[in-house]
Amino acid sequence: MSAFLGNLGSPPLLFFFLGVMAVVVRSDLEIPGQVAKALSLYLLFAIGFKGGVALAESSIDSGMLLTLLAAMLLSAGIPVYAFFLMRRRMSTADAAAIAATYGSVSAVTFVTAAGYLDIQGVGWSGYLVAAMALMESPAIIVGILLYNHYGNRGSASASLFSWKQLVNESLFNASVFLILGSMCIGWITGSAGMNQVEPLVKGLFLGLLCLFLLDMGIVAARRFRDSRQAADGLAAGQPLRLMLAAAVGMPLLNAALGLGVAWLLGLSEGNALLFTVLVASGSYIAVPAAMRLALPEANPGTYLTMSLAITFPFNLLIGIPAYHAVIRWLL
Amino acid sequence: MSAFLGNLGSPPLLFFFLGVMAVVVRSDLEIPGQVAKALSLYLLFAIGFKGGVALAESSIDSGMLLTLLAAMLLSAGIPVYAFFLMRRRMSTADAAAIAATYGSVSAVTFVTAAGYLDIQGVGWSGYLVAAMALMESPAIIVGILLYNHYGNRGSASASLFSWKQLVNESLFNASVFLILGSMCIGWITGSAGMNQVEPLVKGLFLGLLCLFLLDMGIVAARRFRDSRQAADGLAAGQPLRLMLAAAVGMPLLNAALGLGVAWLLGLSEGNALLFTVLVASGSYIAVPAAMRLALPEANPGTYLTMSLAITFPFNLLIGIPAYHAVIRWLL
Amino acid sequence: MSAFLGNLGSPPLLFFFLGVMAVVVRSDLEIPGQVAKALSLYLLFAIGFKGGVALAESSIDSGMLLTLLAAMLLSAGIPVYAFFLMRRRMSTADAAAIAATYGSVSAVTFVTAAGYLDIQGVGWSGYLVAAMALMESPAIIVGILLYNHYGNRGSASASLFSWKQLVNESLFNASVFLILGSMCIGWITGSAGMNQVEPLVKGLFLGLLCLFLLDMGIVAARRFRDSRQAADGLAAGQPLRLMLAAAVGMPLLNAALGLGVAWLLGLSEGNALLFTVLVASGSYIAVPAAMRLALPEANPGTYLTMSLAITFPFNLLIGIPAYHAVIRWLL
Amino acid sequence: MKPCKRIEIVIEAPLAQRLAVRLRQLGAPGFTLIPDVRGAGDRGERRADELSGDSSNCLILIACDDQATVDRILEAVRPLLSSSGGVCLVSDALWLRH
Amino acid sequence: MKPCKRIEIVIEAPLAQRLAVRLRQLGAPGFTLIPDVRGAGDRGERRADELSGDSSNCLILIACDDQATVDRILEAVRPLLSSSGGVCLVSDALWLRH
Amino acid sequence: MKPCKRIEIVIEAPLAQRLAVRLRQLGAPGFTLIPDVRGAGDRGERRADELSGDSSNCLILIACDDQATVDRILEAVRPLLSSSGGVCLVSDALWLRH
Ligand SMILES: Nc1ncnc2c1ncn2[C@@H]1O[C@H](COP(=O)(O)O)[C@@H](O)[C@H]1O
Ligand SMILES: Nc1ncnc2c1ncn2[C@@H]1O[C@H](COP(=O)(O)O)[C@@H](O)[C@H]1O
Ligand SMILES: Nc1ncnc2c1ncn2[C@@H]1O[C@H](COP(=O)(O)O)[C@@H](O)[C@H]1O
Ligand code: NA
Ligand code: NA
Ligand code: NA
Repeated sequence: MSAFLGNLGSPPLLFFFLGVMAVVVRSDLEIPGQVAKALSLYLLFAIGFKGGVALAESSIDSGMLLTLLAAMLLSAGIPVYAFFLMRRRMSTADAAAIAATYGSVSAVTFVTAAGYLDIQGVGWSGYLVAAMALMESPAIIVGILLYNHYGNRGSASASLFSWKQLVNESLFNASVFLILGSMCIGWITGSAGMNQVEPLVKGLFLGLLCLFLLDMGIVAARRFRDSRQAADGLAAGQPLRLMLAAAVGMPLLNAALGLGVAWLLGLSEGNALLFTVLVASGSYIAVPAAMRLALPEANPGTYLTMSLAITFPFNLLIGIPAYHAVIRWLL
Repeated sequence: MSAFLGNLGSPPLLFFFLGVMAVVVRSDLEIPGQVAKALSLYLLFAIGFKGGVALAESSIDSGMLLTLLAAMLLSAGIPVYAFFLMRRRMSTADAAAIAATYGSVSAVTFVTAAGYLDIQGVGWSGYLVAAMALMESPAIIVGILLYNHYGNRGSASASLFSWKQLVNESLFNASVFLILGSMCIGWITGSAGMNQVEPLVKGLFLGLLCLFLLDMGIVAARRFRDSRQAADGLAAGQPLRLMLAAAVGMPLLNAALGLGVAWLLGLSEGNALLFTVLVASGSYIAVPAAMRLALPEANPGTYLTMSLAITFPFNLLIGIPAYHAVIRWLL
Repeated sequence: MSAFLGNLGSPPLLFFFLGVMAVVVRSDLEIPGQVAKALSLYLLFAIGFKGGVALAESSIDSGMLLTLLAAMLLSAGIPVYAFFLMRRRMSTADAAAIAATYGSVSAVTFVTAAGYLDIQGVGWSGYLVAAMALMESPAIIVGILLYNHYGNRGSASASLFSWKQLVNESLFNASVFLILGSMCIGWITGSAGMNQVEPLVKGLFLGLLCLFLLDMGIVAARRFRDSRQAADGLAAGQPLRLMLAAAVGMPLLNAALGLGVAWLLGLSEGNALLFTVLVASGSYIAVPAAMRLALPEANPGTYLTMSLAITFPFNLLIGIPAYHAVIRWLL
Repeated sequence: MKPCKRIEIVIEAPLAQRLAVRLRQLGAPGFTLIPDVRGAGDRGERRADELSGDSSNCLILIACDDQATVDRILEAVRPLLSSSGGVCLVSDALWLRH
Repeated sequence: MKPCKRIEIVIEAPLAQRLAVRLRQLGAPGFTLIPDVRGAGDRGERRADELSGDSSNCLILIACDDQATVDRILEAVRPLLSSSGGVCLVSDALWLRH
Repeated sequence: MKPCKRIEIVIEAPLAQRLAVRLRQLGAPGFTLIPDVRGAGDRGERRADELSGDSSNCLILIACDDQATVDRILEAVRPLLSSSGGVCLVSDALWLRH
């Protein structure tokens, strides 16, 4: 219980709430778009660099490689079960998009969990950063394959869509590329490199995370509000109750899966939490961008609202401390 | 005298001059808009958080509550006398807009005064931050009420204007909301929270204030130049001499008022200065935005030029150290 | 050799490579435009302020003034020889634009060299910052004079071009103005001023330089790619081989010149390197902007590609450590 | 391709935000808004500068194939232009139906 | 001054990027793209918000004096509008030849 | 509603800044300028990138009801297009008088 309250009472989470409140009271508070984008790049850069430096100080072993393999397999496997589960209540396109969403990951949830561990004083290993990068893409490809097999092909935007481009984009999308690149540089330069960039990479980390989560609160709450307002227009997605159930159910199911695998792999407390958070989180940037081109029939009002407006806050506020509590109890 | 020179010789003020110079020599130097906006949000966040943490370390007493009450009353009262003073030389709409402008406050002047106190090593209390937030809105409402009573109603944009929206917007406008929100979070998390965000909130404060004031110098000088160029077009406001007199007279009158009240309230040196600066400053963001919708007949070439291009630099360069000198002499 | 590897292995350079890689693998990684602009302003502000504070701690002597004079003369003289060299293979307009480009300087190359010296622990004097500012403009004026004398006048945009404006713009362009202004403020406020802004000006310097060079890597690589793609369109510049030869030859010739003058002036190790880097670098912001207005016949596909996509990376990766090695050997 | 009117409105940002809301009430089938547009006219120069309280313009584009709706929109825009300045142009276009 | 068609397309940013590439293949002599454009229509509101996966619109302007090319462009745009929404307007203009 | 010409000019940012100043001298009643516009044409791609010295385009819109002024503006724009590229379109519109 105190872990929950401690988490909720930390500045980053409180700023997330503040962002939500801004939307509720209809304040015009807003972080300018380019600055928000820059904050997200900063977080990827910082977490990647930190991870790389941590990696340089440890040695590469088979447990590490197994973890990375498991991460990729989960990212490719989750969409399969999620697709069949969702298709019972939704269109094939929506089901495929949701499947891809929950197979992939949310970098911000990962970064927040890392910040949570830092505040709690629990250590974690650098290679988890690599796991995050490896989990972004497989789900996208599996999701589209599923749709192409079970849905009606020949979608309209197909004229602008090519597999080659899609694969390239999911492998090298900005966040994957920046985090892996920063990790490599952190790994190459090690603690000498860290000394040079420490005030930026470590000093400002939690403060800038606060400002970033302030914006995420605004963005998530705004999408939640929009999805409710659109309840009767063309823009409407699925009924809210169904979306709520799915968007809380998926992270819980996946967290259970992640916890199990983490336990089998024998991960340490911090690593197990980050691993679980990755598996439990859902993408709201890379996957929607790919879905718009490859599956324009799928409604962002459903899959994006679920991952951004429900699953993301759920993981932030409840998921992270809850998974942590379970891990502590399991260990 | 040395206080003046010390103030003028501090990096933030010198960067303000540099911005003015950039306009004078027609340099193309400019801080990109979104970054300037982000800098202003940062300053509100930092000052709010610092204020909140300071509040957590003191106890709420009746003196504090009295000060907040006095602040709100001044913000609502100043527009009344200012309106009748101005109406003798200006249109009712312009008089009402100026009244609202000087009843409300300039957050940047407040932040600069706080930075000035930090540099001088004089302490101040967190609740002044709350006073600032409470003073933004009452003046707007009083100004519009005055106009509706004494002016001809049925203004043209009225179709887009609603009282309900106006009240909501002045209560929850971005700067009020962010500063109060950050203050609450600082207050809740106290010094433990401060430890997490200190390098951002404290370490970078004066440096980023320099960059922000550089931009304010540009913005203020540009408006001063534009107002002179427009001297014969439709865009022209009142004659420059009248504007100068009013834009220096108002802060002096209000500063006297503020000093008196601060003295009656028995505020400490730092608090008295911040209180006086709040009363003496004039709004150039929230009020003009509201006036454009509610009083489109009022000319921004008058009220905005006065508060931004004359009163703001006046307070920055002369007002702050002058009020400080008087306070020292009074105490 | 180890100096080369040490340089290539430093975080700023590795982030430059990462930016290049992002373009090679067609990642969509990109620093938002306004933030990139703000980073470049930050670097000028920081290096200017540091230079000014350093200046405050030394005394102005004749060696300093001689160096500044030599810098201006080189900036005005290099375009003359470069013009006649280039005109043998290119149009008069292109030759004049290239001449101006290499007479002027690249602020980022200078800043990176200063960062390189900081990492290596080699000192340098503040007045070099002034040298940089003084070298931006003379080359522009000489380049246009050469074109007006040897080329056919009456260019089309001439209607929008005026000498008076050009001179004003090259003297007070944003980067010259900001760096000189920050230098003056650093000089006035000295170490007391530095204490106030140190976490921003010094603490974040290398970290933000990394992020900035990441963006420069993207920008330079993109231009290189574009210039190759345009090989047969109207947008094409000169043949790539010619451009490569000229864009590596010019910095080498100029570096030799710079080294010679630095040696004659008896500059210290750090100062000699910065002086050489200034002379060897080519402008890709101020000069192209001026050329577009004054010499629209010159093709940016030639002069801009040379300075941005070839000379800039060349100096960064090879030039700086190479010039340093020569200086060490000479001293 | 269906004939329609192409309405183009340049007004100050704070008004544009509210006009956008009003447009839906007036029955506009949709609109497109280009923010942070500079300009100059009778009331002097306007540039984007959030810090200064100066406000930039927005350009709003509305395709509308119903003349009654066009008229309603123009009636709503007219008083805004009188009090706060700006420009409203109407031209003919063909709307690609899909 | 040469008569030409002025094609104006408002579509979601990710599609616009790719449409721009396709336009050249279709023979468009050039195009101009205004990014970060807001709007509303049948599919609700669209605003620029890179963090949220929500995407803003782009406005693409094409001047084209060859009717066959115009038709090719319109045929390429039509299915995009059906699947992802947006607007395409065509009007007449005179192109200043230089 | 008064008939007028709608002039639309796409040129490189550094030229646009100066053209805007010139427009007033030529008697244009006003103008609207959309900054940071991307595009492609005969001279390759243009994108906003202040760091690289590459410059983006601006789109300038002018409503003008005086034919002599229109001609003066077009004469001033023509040489810019020849030397630095870009596009200028003229079309008819109705100007809502207020
Ligand atoms: N003739 C015009 N053509 C295009 N835009 C105009 C024109 N006149 C005014 N504008 C735009 O409308 C805004 C307000 O104009 P005004 O009310 O005349 O100052 C200006 O800032 C321009 O953006
Ligand atoms: N009638 C219209 N006039 C101008 N723009 C429109 C119109 N309808 C839709 N749009 C634009 O096209 C986008 C997608 O429209 P829709 O597919 O109808 O949701 C909107 O976000 C607007 O930017
Ligand atoms: N046919 C066209 N339609 C719309 N915009 C164009 C067209 N051709 C050129 N442009 C714009 O004008 C700029 C310069 O064109 P150009 O001089 O042909 O390279 C391009 O970057 C585009 O923004
Ligand atoms: Na997941
Ligand atoms: Na006040
Ligand atoms: Na040079």
